[in-house]
Amino acid sequence: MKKFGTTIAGFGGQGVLFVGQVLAHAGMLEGNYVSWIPSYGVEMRGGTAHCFVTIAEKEVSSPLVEHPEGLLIFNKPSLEKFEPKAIKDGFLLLNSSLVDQEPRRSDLKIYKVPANEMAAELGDSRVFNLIMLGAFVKATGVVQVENVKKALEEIIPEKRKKLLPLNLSAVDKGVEAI
Amino acid sequence: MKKFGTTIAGFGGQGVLFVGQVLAHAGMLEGNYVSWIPSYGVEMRGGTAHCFVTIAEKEVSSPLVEHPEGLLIFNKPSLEKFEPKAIKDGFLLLNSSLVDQEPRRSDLKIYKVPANEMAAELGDSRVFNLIMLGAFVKATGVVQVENVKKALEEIIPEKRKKLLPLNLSAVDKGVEAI
Amino acid sequence: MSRVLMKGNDAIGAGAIAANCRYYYGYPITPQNEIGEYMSSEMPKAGGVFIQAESEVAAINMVYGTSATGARVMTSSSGPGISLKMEGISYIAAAELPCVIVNIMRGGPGLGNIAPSQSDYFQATKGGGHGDYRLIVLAPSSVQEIYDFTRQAFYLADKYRIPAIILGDGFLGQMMEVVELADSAKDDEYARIPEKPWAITGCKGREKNIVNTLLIEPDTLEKHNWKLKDKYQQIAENEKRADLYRVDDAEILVAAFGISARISKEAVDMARDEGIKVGLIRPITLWPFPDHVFKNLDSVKGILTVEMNTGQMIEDVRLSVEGKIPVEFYGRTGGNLPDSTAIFEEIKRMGGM
Amino acid sequence: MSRVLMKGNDAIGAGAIAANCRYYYGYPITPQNEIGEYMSSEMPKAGGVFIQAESEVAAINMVYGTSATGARVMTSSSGPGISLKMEGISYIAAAELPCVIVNIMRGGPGLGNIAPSQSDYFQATKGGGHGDYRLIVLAPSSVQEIYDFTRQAFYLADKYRIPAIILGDGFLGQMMEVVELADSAKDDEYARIPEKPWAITGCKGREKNIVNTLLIEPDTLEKHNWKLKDKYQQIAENEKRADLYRVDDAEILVAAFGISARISKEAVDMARDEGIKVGLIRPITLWPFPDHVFKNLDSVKGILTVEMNTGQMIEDVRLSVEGKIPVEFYGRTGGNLPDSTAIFEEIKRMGGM
Amino acid sequence: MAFKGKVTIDREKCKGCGLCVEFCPRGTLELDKKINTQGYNPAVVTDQDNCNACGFCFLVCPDMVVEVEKIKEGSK
Amino acid sequence: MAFKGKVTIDREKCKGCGLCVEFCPRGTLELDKKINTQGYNPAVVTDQDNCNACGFCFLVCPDMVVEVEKIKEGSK
Amino acid sequence: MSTVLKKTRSLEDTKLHYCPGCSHGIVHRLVCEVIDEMEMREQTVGIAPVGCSVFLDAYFDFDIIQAAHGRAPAVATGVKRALPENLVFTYQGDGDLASIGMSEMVHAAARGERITIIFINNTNYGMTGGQMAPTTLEQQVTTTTPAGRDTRLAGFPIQVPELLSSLPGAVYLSRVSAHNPKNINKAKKSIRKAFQAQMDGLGFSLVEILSTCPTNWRMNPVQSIQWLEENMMEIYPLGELKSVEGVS
Amino acid sequence: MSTVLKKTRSLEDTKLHYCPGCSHGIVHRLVCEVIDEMEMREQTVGIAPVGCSVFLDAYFDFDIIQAAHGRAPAVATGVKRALPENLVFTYQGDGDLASIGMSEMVHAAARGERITIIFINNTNYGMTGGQMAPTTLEQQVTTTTPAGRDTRLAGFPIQVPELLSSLPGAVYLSRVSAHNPKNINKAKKSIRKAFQAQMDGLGFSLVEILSTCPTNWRMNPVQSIQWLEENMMEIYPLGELKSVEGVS
Ligand SMILES: Cc1ncc(C[n+]2csc(CCOP(=O)(O)OP(=O)(O)O)c2C)c(N)n1
Ligand SMILES: Cc1ncc(C[n+]2csc(CCOP(=O)(O)OP(=O)(O)O)c2C)c(N)n1
Ligand code: SF4
Ligand code: SF4
Ligand code: SF4
Ligand code: SF4
Ligand code: SF4
Ligand code: SF4
Ligand SMILES: [Mg+2]
Ligand SMILES: [Mg+2]
Repeated sequence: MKKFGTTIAGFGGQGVLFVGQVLAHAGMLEGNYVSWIPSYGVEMRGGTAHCFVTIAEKEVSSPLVEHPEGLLIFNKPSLEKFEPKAIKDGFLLLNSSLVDQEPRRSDLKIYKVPANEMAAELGDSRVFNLIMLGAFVKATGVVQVENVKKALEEIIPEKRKKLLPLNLSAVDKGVEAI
Repeated sequence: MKKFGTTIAGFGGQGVLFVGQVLAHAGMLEGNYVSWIPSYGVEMRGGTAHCFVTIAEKEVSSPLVEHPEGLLIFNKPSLEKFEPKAIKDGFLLLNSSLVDQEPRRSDLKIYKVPANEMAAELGDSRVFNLIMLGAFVKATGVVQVENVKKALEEIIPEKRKKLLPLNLSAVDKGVEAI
Repeated sequence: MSRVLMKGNDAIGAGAIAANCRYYYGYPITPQNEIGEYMSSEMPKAGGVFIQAESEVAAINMVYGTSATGARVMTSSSGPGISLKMEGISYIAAAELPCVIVNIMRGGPGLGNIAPSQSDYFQATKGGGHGDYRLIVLAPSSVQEIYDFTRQAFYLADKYRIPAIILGDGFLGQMMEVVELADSAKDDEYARIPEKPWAITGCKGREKNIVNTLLIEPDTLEKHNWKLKDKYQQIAENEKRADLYRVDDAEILVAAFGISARISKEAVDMARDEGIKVGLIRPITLWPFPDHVFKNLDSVKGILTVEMNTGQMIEDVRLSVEGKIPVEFYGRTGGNLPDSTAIFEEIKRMGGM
Repeated sequence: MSRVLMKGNDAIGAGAIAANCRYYYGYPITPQNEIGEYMSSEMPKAGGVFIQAESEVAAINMVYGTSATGARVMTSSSGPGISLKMEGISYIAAAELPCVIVNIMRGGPGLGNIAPSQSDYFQATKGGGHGDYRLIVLAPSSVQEIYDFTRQAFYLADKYRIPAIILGDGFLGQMMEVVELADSAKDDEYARIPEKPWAITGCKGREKNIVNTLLIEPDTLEKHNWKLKDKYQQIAENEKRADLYRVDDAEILVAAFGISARISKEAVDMARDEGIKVGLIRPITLWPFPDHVFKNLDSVKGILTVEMNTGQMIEDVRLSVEGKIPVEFYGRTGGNLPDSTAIFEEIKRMGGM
Repeated sequence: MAFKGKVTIDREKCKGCGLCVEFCPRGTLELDKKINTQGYNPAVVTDQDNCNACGFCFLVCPDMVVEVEKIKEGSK
Repeated sequence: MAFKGKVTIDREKCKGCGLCVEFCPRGTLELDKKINTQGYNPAVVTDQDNCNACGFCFLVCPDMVVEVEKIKEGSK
Repeated sequence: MSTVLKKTRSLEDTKLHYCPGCSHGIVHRLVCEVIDEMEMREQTVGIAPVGCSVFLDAYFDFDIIQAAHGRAPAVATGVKRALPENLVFTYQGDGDLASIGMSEMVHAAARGERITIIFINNTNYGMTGGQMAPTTLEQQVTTTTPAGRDTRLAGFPIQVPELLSSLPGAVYLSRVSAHNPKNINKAKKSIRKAFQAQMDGLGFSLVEILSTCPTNWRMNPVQSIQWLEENMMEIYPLGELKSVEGVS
Repeated sequence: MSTVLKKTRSLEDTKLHYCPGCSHGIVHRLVCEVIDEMEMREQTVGIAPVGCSVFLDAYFDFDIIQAAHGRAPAVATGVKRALPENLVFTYQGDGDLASIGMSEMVHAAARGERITIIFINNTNYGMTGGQMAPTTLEQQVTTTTPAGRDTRLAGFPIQVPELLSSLPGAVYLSRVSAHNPKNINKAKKSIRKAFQAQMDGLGFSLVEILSTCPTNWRMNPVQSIQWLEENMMEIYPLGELKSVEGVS
């Protein structure tokens, strides 16, 4: 893998930016160049949010991911917005709990994960985003699952450390779903 | 006369700027290029004031008069400051009522007018400055005396027009003193 | 036409009123206080509005408001006050609102002093505020030009919907010279205010109008930026102005603007008297810079730029000649004026004499 | 050394604290809000002071006050806020006070938008404020450089008693990358604060100190102006920096700074892959501009300047090559980034391919 | 004299803030379980007949997506 | 217990504003007819013995050119 | 017969960009209703601030000027002097008005400028992500007072109408709230009074409206309402702080 | 034994540039006397404004920073935060403080910044030639109100301590006058209190001093004193408008 660009998109409040950060952190742990950039500013307000993560062997030129290798889609509007941008034969992982629509492109490698329901099974609906991440990493192989977990350990602040086990099992649950 | 630069200097409040304006106005009436520029700003505060007037056949380059053809000196500090700057053989007119000191230069054409005393004779000590101007114009011939008077008529605002006769006789008195 | 002896600062006021400017907002600062003082007494007589604003920031934003209504409006200041207006000027340029801004330059940086200077050239011509924008910058060199250029500035500002700057200096503001006033100004081309269908007047009988500089979508803002750039290009094509003096056979050129150009002219005459083939280029529009007059100067061996700063316009001169002619610099700063004799000496040196 | 994933804006804060900056005054504005937020939580921990000033004008004047006491101090903002600081910056430059000012550029002019831009190049390099002054302008192109240059900026500011600007853009501020932190920063050369005998601390045991920018006598101010000019000359001699990439045999050069340079680098690689001899010059100090790297480029047939504005640094490139090499321009504005493919196409066109 | 109300809520524009639900004195409104295309759980009228046309829902709605038709009922 | 005063005025630095003259309760000061080198008519002490060392001239002098020496006289 | 409560004429029929439960929308409606009731739509000029309400031009169907951050009162002055017969108002947040725009506000009031300021106090900088505002309460956590506002370092909340009350040019100064039906109705009356004072040529008027910012308060809209009532009202008491003779 | 009333230590022995009869000189002396009596000369930092008193550094023998017009309170804030043990004061005219510097003043007070403002109210812009100031009286003629200040167009005089009084951060606000011996003595006491409040860490303090500007008032110094008494005192009543517990 020379360079892998991921677009992660969903509603504000779904943890899109956080998931991207975990992914980028995992990339860093593997000694790669990484960049992460959010959609920032007014558009965050209430509406949708997305971020771009690039993991590469060389320094990343633009942090913008115009033609993502991988799409991690949390809701319907994001599917509409970003599906056309993926590279040919790219990866598309959908949260099928919120996206009832079928992707239009036939070239993409498509994965569907009913993340909200799965999170409910874990007893905390908020971790659906890490389930998505686990599945995405498994499907694409962009980073090692182990490093995603390590990233979580490093990122989650001390005072919220007790949530770590739950987060780790969410990642595992995602991995298993693929 | 191709170009005649005059420096007029005295204490703030002595009407130095006004006298310069009358002189410049007279120059304009004779169809010449004229420029007038005051010392401006903080230095005015209480201390001394001076202005430069240039009357010339061509457009004046710098309004600054670095080497005046004529000096019109209202007080002692101004004599000290400006005497050295006059051109060789230039004109120097002194208010001898306030300047008890002798000029140092021997090349200058020097005129002394006890303007304050003469003004007192006219019954208004404030017009000593126009006495000085009358004498200066007579001595140098830089403009016609008639045009100085015409300038005064044009400059003095309507509501102070009743002072005009006094001003005109001050000019005459100065002319006579030469 | 009537000929009067007038201070530069007063001539700005007179020129503005002659151009049917009826709104003036300013904050005192030496050496341009007479502008506000003139306006405080003359605007009411002309049925206009004078406000001594609480600050330069407030003044420029009042200008923004009035200009948005379609009326002609002016503000004036010097160095520190002009710096404070930078955000506002950027907004006015972005919103394509016409107005006239006067900078009677004084010594800087910082509080500096109140003596004349030309050290705000970059600020005026390259854009002291943020973002890509340009202002029309006119540099008068006499009180007559102050009066005339002020009137023209309103005309150009309206024509292109752009702020125009009168870039003078403390001496031009403070000195008196003879001015021919345009008595019939009310009807001339400079006094005529064009239709402004975009103006904010209350939406009676029409769709609402909006004055706005927030273009949140990059594509929209980019389009606006290129549109502005096109407009600037058009102004550059139409409005460059320079005054040429004895340049025809010149081997040496002096480039100077404003009061420096007057003094340089004297030096040129001194040198010509000694047989040196020297001429003067006096840019009148500092933006758009009259680069065309610096082209095809085959006989010219050197250019001396004379400025009251440590070297600013010289960059535009160098950009204009594109390395074809060596460009040298003679500058005075801090309120000191260039000295015609010193310029003459420089010319002699460059002429190899 | 520790490697962390960090936002550009946070890296500025971290760099400042590592350089022993203990005073930060700022006013929120996107896309640099994280700087103030970082400082509000980290400064107290470091025993420093964070004030959310009431405005950018107040912030820069607080900087003036603290810098006068000899302490290291920083402010940050973007476009409109930087414009508001212009008067204060001119004062700080005039008083020769060291400080660091960060501009995370956004789209302009006016309110523009919050997307990344490079359109405040002129403002930063030519002096957006009044009077003759210069600022050291550093243009990072990665989060690592943001961190490093911030530390260096404090060092340079103190060394020359001059304000230094970090000129970034919204993307550099918002993006996360891996940064190697200088853990031992406290003792390194950037962290060491030199003696400042001129500092205002109360005159205990010494003559009074004065910080003042009013030099009322033209001769005094002129002397000060030339003294500043000399200092700027000295900085130009010592501190010019540029990054050269594949220029050795290049026939075409791309000139770009900051984030544009990263993207240009990709285009250069694309072109090299096709056998085009192209290289990249990335000015790191925008002032002093590294004109020296544009000299003696005998094999170079053309330079393409790539900027996120409508053409600003290109003037400095043109001034550097003095007409010897044609200089072309490719720009994107309004928050849009240059596209590496488009740059590649331009390179191909210039290479006659 | 009492009124009856007919309340219409623009489901797609509603942001599910819940203020109308909170202030409805008659418990006529609630937030839907299903999200709209914006991702919000919009307010829905559960018991139209119960509405007294007080207009509180209209007054407090920050998004102006509520309309209340006030229908004179005649005194009961 | 009364005081006598010795008042010194720096003639050359005095600006002749007249405030000391105005506020002197004993009429001890007046403005000179002759101007100083600055062009002002400076204040002069006309009747030193009459001064009671009240210090008003010192207090009101904006140019700090007045010094007052306060000399204890013993009770008369 | 039936009446319908619905969008008034001056409001554009478009989706608002505000967060769920944000008070801005409510105040937008009140302003437009008053303007329409006064039949002033075609003579009105609104000045938009920089802040979450920067997009006023998209929501109001009358002439709008978007001003630089904090400068709306100066822009309004420039407009009013040129259009003395028009209704000119600014709509400003607490950051825009009371922080960066302090000077323009105080001086517009001191001049007795015949303009009206609609002032949204939501105790923080909504648009830029929830930083401290001059109106942030003591101990309130914001993104730039992460440990709560420490008045010793970050100062005390500013009460705007109280601040302006000594200025003779300010003829009508009130504080209302947009957090429940009763207060919303009162707020509307107050806005009407302020506009009327302007059109009667009496002087400067300002209405402060206590508002919620659920997003940056990190509460849901209903909790926000409660927080406003329990915390803001004590520091920002409602009422007409100043209403000179002639205001009606 | 004899005592001598003469220049205090902190005053430089140099000629002042002020016009004859100008109050600035008197206030300079008072400030320095208080500093010397408090034995604070070596810990004092004065901030000079832009205005006739811009040259403070020439007259005061302690550390001085000359600030941009109106920004002295912000500069003082930057100094005080870095040097919390020092006595930090600004010396500002009515144009500097109440016009262009309004925002910095109000916010320094709102923050309870531990600084002191010595405020010279002479109802006009002395340095620039007598333009209207925010404190210019109704109908007063200045170079920018040639027909007298018309409050309808140019606004009303601003009473600074009154304006600031609602701010909890402001702990001592007074108005004194420098026009006769009795008031000069009172002024000195007030300056001392203000400095003491600062050093006691109580908060922000300000002393307004009614002053004359004979030159721009176009009166002689003695007439100026009368004019101040007859015209200014009514609009600017003397006294301690605010003095919180602990101020002594
Ligand atoms: C000169 C300038 N400084 C800062 C900003 C950034 N900015 C935009 S909105 C805002 C604060 C908005 O807060 P407020 O006025 O309270 O409005 P709200 O969003 O809370 O309604 C700031 C600081 C700007 N646009 N311009
Ligand atoms: C930004 C800026 N604006 C304007 C000025 C010009 N200026 C200098 S002093 C002054 C007013 C001084 O008046 P005041 O503060 O009342 O002091 P005074 O001279 O009356 O003591 C002004 C407007 C300036 N130096 N800087
Ligand atoms: S009108 Fe009143 S009763 Fe009817 S739904 Fe709305 S709030 Fe409830
Ligand atoms: S108040 Fe409006 S936006 Fe909120 S839930 Fe009710 S209808 Fe929806
Ligand atoms: S000390 Fe008192 S009595 Fe003596 S001269 Fe001075 S004012 Fe007069
Ligand atoms: S008060 Fe001072 S300056 Fe004025 S006349 Fe008396 S001694 Fe002279
Ligand atoms: S951030 Fe706050 S003020 Fe802004 S729209 Fe959201 S809730 Fe409203
Ligand atoms: S102009 Fe006025 S304030 Fe300034 S020194 Fe003269 S009298 Fe004093
Ligand atoms: Mg707010
Ligand atoms: Mg004053």
